[in-house]
Amino acid sequence: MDKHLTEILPAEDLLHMYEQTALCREFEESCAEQYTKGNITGFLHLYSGQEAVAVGSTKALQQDDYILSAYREHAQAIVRGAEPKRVMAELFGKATGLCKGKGGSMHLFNPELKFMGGYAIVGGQFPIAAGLAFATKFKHEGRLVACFFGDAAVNQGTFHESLNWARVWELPVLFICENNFYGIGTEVHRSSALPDIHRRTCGYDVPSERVDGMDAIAVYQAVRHGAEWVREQSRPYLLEAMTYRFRGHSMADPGKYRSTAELELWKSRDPLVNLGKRLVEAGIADQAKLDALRAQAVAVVQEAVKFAEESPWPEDSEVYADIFM
Amino acid sequence: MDKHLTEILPAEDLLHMYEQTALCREFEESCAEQYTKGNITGFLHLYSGQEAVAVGSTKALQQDDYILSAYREHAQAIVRGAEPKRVMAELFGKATGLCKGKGGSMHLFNPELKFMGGYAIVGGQFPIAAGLAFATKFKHEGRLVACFFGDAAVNQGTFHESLNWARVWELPVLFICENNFYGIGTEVHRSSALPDIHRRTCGYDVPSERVDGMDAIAVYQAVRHGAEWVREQSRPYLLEAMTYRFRGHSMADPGKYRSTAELELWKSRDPLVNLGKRLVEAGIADQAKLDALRAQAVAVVQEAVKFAEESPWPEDSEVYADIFM
Amino acid sequence: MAEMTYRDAINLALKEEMRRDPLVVTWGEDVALYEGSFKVTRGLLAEFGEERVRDTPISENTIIGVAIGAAMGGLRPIPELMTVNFALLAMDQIINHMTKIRYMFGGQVKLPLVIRAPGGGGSQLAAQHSQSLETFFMHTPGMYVAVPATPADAKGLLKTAIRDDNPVMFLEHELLYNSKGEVPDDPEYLIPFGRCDVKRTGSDVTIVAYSRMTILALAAAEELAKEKIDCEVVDLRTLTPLDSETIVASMQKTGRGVVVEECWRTCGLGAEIASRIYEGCFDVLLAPVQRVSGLDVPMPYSRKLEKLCIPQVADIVAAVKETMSGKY
Amino acid sequence: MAEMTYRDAINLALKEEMRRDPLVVTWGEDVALYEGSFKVTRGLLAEFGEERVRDTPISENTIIGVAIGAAMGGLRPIPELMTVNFALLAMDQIINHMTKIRYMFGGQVKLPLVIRAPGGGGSQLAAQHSQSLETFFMHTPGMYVAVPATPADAKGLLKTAIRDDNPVMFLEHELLYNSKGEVPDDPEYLIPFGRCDVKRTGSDVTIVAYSRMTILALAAAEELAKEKIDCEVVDLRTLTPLDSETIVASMQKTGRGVVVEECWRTCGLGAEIASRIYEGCFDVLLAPVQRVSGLDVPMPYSRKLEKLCIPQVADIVAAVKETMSGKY
Ligand SMILES: Cc1ncc(C[n+]2csc(CCOP(=O)(O)OP(=O)(O)O)c2C)c(N)n1
Ligand SMILES: Cc1ncc(C[n+]2csc(CCOP(=O)(O)OP(=O)(O)O)c2C)c(N)n1
Ligand SMILES: [Mg+2]
Ligand SMILES: [Mg+2]
Repeated sequence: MDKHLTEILPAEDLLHMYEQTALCREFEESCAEQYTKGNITGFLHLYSGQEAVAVGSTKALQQDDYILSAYREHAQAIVRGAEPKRVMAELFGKATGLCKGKGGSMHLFNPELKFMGGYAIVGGQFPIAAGLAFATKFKHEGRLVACFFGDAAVNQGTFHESLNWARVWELPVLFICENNFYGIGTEVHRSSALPDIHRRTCGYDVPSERVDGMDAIAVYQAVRHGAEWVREQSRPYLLEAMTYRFRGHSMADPGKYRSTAELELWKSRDPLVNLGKRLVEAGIADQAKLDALRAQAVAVVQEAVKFAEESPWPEDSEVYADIFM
Repeated sequence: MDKHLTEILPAEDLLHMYEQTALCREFEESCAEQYTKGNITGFLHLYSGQEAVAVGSTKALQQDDYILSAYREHAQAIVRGAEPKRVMAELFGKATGLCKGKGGSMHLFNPELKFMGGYAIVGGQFPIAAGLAFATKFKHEGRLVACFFGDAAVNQGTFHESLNWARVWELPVLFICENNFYGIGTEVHRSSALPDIHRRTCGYDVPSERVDGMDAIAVYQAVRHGAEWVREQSRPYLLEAMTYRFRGHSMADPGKYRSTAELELWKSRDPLVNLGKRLVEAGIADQAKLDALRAQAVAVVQEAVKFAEESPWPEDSEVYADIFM
Repeated sequence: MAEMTYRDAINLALKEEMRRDPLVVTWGEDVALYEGSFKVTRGLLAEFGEERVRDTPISENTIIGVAIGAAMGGLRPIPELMTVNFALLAMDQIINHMTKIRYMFGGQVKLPLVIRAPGGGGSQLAAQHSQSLETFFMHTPGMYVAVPATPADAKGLLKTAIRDDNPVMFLEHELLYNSKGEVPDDPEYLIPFGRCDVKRTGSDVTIVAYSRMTILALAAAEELAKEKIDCEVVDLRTLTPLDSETIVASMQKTGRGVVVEECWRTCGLGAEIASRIYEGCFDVLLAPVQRVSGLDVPMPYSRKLEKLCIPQVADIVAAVKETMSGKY
Repeated sequence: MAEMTYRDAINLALKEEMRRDPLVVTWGEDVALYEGSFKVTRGLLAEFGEERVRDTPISENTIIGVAIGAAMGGLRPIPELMTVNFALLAMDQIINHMTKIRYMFGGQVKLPLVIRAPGGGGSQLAAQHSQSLETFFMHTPGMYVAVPATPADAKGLLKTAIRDDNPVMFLEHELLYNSKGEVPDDPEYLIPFGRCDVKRTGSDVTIVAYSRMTILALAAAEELAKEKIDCEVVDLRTLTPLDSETIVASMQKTGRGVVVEECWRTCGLGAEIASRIYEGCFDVLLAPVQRVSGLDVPMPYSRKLEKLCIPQVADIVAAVKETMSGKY
């Protein structure tokens, strides 16, 4: 099957996906380091392990489709095109940050790229996504809204209200659940009556599908399919991507509620390693090429850290700016 | 089939159901009159047309099962055993009212009867019902909680949160939806992605069923079945009773959004008339008996109004009583 | 100028702004086909169609959240909460999202949306339907709060709200909908936010009020005039921004103040107004500021008890006399 | 007496009360297996089992609503909100239901439940995770509000809260969890609600504070003592009931007052305290009451900006000096 990879996507796109996966991985691991050094503070939720979801999804969307996510969203923003250095500066709380240092890790925002925010209230992004979908439909822009969220977020009332609303108003929302099996330390079956998240849409006449969230190409295909459906029908659709975070919930969480065996099993499916392997097998890249892409990612991230370090703090006057305008 | 009525319930119970239906009808129609006279103020939501749901359900429950409802709950309280005169006094805002005049039409409460309240926030009663179910399960009391609600309430987040929660915690809640096709002036298909309310539980692994809510005996049977299941499994179950309100949403609503034809169709299924007819057909009562029961209901309601009229207003000092105790 | 009700003035403002700007849209429970449970949106569906005037499910948090998203997407939504009591189901979207989005995203997005919400007590709707929640909104930075007392103010403030690029909480009083007054015909009649309106000038005592309380304050002032007590009535019109200057200037003149608030007394906005007066007029104050407030209890249903919980004209008269009593 | 952290004092109070009364139960997001995101519920699951110590879905409104129902059904639940910010998702159950049920049902049911919620700013958690919402709760009648500043108070107040038959909002400060102090071993150590604690006596200025602000006030008083300014620090301990008497008595003595609040300034509880002081001490006041408050903005992430938004010791020192400046 892998020899047909280029029937799915051109080689350059596949290489770009690898590049993005590497960049996300390096970025997150660097964040962990900067957090330990005290340069990044507050809550820091890293994405390592889940990269295939952001990378595969974003590749399948149009550049002007809206994207919203929760607080584990560095990768979503970067893959969409946010400059790593401005993301890093944001995490440092610097004036050059994506949100001038006011948002931090959980509140990235880049409207030029239609990246409409990281939200730190679990479930908070659902109705906002529906609203964006209404606006874009109202204006006949042909866009859809991709709304990312975690498995545990589906137990918030907003999930249901928004799903119902999007169906009743016929809104182009592609709900993408990143099911990493845990909400902090609570395994999905301990908080959800039906742990199969994609089956929770049956009460709303919203179609849904499950996909391997460790495989960027599978995600790409599923999102393409879902996005097409959403665009054609102007109706919501839900995708559940089965994935895993390699780290704890946030930097404050040692993650003891997961067994080493479980962690190792998932690490054996590392989306970075596996995508690389498939590219090599399909003859699209050799190891040297992969190493070069990886080195390039390291360089970008190092530069981002340097930029963040050297950037100025916000002026005190900024504290009263941006509230009413 | 009707000749087998007494195989379902003894004749005295069937007559009692007729008596209760008549009492509810007379009570509500009298409320309308008292509202017009200015003796009842505030919001007044009448139950005429829906009586079969309260009457059939309550008969099927055990006397110590908990009951909660929304704001259209006079009948639920009375059928459970609340004294009509104290309910009427509550609506008059008198000191002898069920809640000392503090609650009014939307907030009846009678804990001795396990009638745990009328709630005026659409969807507010769902989590409270789950909480009562947890308490009674925790104490091994063998009770269940019957939670009544309207068709439009299912679009509140609380419905989904509570349904999910009740399933995850395995709580004995019998959700009873009174689907009267409208939330104020909005027909159910205009606000619900899936207008079949009972099908909304599929995402929670909660079984459900639909029943004719104009037929007290059908409701009785369905609730018996549901209640047995809930008690045995200690898990939630949902019943959707298809019914109709003969009046507007509240006394302030002329109800113009419904056609005369629709109204007439449903009036031809009047639960009071039809239960009477079936009792006569089954040889359980003759018309004279029905008339006598009806006259008795009229007398009870007249007495209730008199009691309410003659009752004293609350003392001014009551305004600061009952807040902290 | 035409005489019309507060309800019709709001309706007119909505229509004028919807005619002016095709991006203005409105939705809420029963606002379209049913024309609003208080009939404020009468005629909107007929004139603007079902794309722009929309009924919603009973999902208050989502009603607001969808408006936030739509505003981010370039529309100018006016979500209606059927009553302000249901704002408590939407506090997450209102406070955690609406008031923070502009700021936490570094000022990169406009958020032009107006939440309309009727509220207040006095119709025996009991504890869950009679709340005056204005202090919650005034306490929270990141939204404007308008509280019109008259039909003209309702029109002028709502039009300003709709044209503003920041979120606005527009609080209507249920008991004012049938009140009448002269309303300018001018479709450009805009009342700037953050300017009190001195609705009656006087020299003895300053009464600060808002929304329906302003009407009661004016009635109290009339009564007091008969006893030769000359009251100035300052109507706040917007709680955020708050025009402290006008209040302080009036107090500098009179030296005595009464604040009237319908909300609960403890931590009510009356305490804020009083504090600003103390801070701004410490040396000229002749008596402590009197607060006339809603009682600190859930609203009882019985009309006899309810009346005790809501400020009445007589309470304002008594408070003014207290400030004049010279006990200090 | 044993020295322990604020976290451990709360943990101890929970354990003691759960041992004493089998009807005491607790639940919340990750409180059981994970032992709480701030580790306050450590050891509870192991000792009391999964019937009494329960993890929940992320459904805040329902977390509170289930507690209300359970309390009506005879239990004594202690729901935890992972942080107080999420109370905004539960305002419907908290305000529309919890605070009204006893009253609107005519006093026919007890409602013994304690909501525990960590909050406050200072850890660069940004706008949605750094709120100080105490004023919302203090403004709403029908619930008690406890705001302990020390480990001993945390233990004593929590035990009182759990034994009370009324709903209590128990606000813990995230930055205090690791603070240490002596805590009485006595399992009957109960601190009555509605009594301020004068944590430092002084004659020049009264500083009124609560929760973490009390700790800052004490630090400020130390600094000021070096400059021979003798501050009295009154710790509120509970916001509802509010012990105005102790505050007024202190102010009668000093004539000068500073109120320190972490919440937003406008309509913050500082305005209420100040108003009560003005009302109770009008004739003895030597200067306007100073309010040291959180800034009226959503909390910015950047630590440089965040620091400006939260009262600091230096701000309190400056405010005290301002009241002493004799400009009045
Ligand atoms: C309303 C709300 N409740 C609780 C939290 C605390 N919290 C942050 S993340 C989280 C778990 C969410 O899990 P999931 O949705 O599966 O996303 P993941 O972290 O796995 O990506 C919780 C409980 C929050 N931020 N917002
Ligand atoms: C949270 C909330 N939103 C809105 C309302 C206003 N309201 C009262 S009843 C109602 C319709 C409810 O319809 P349904 O649940 O079908 O019950 P029915 O009235 O038909 O019995 C609405 C919107 C309310 N009371 N509470
Ligand atoms: Mg997860
Ligand atoms: Mg209905």
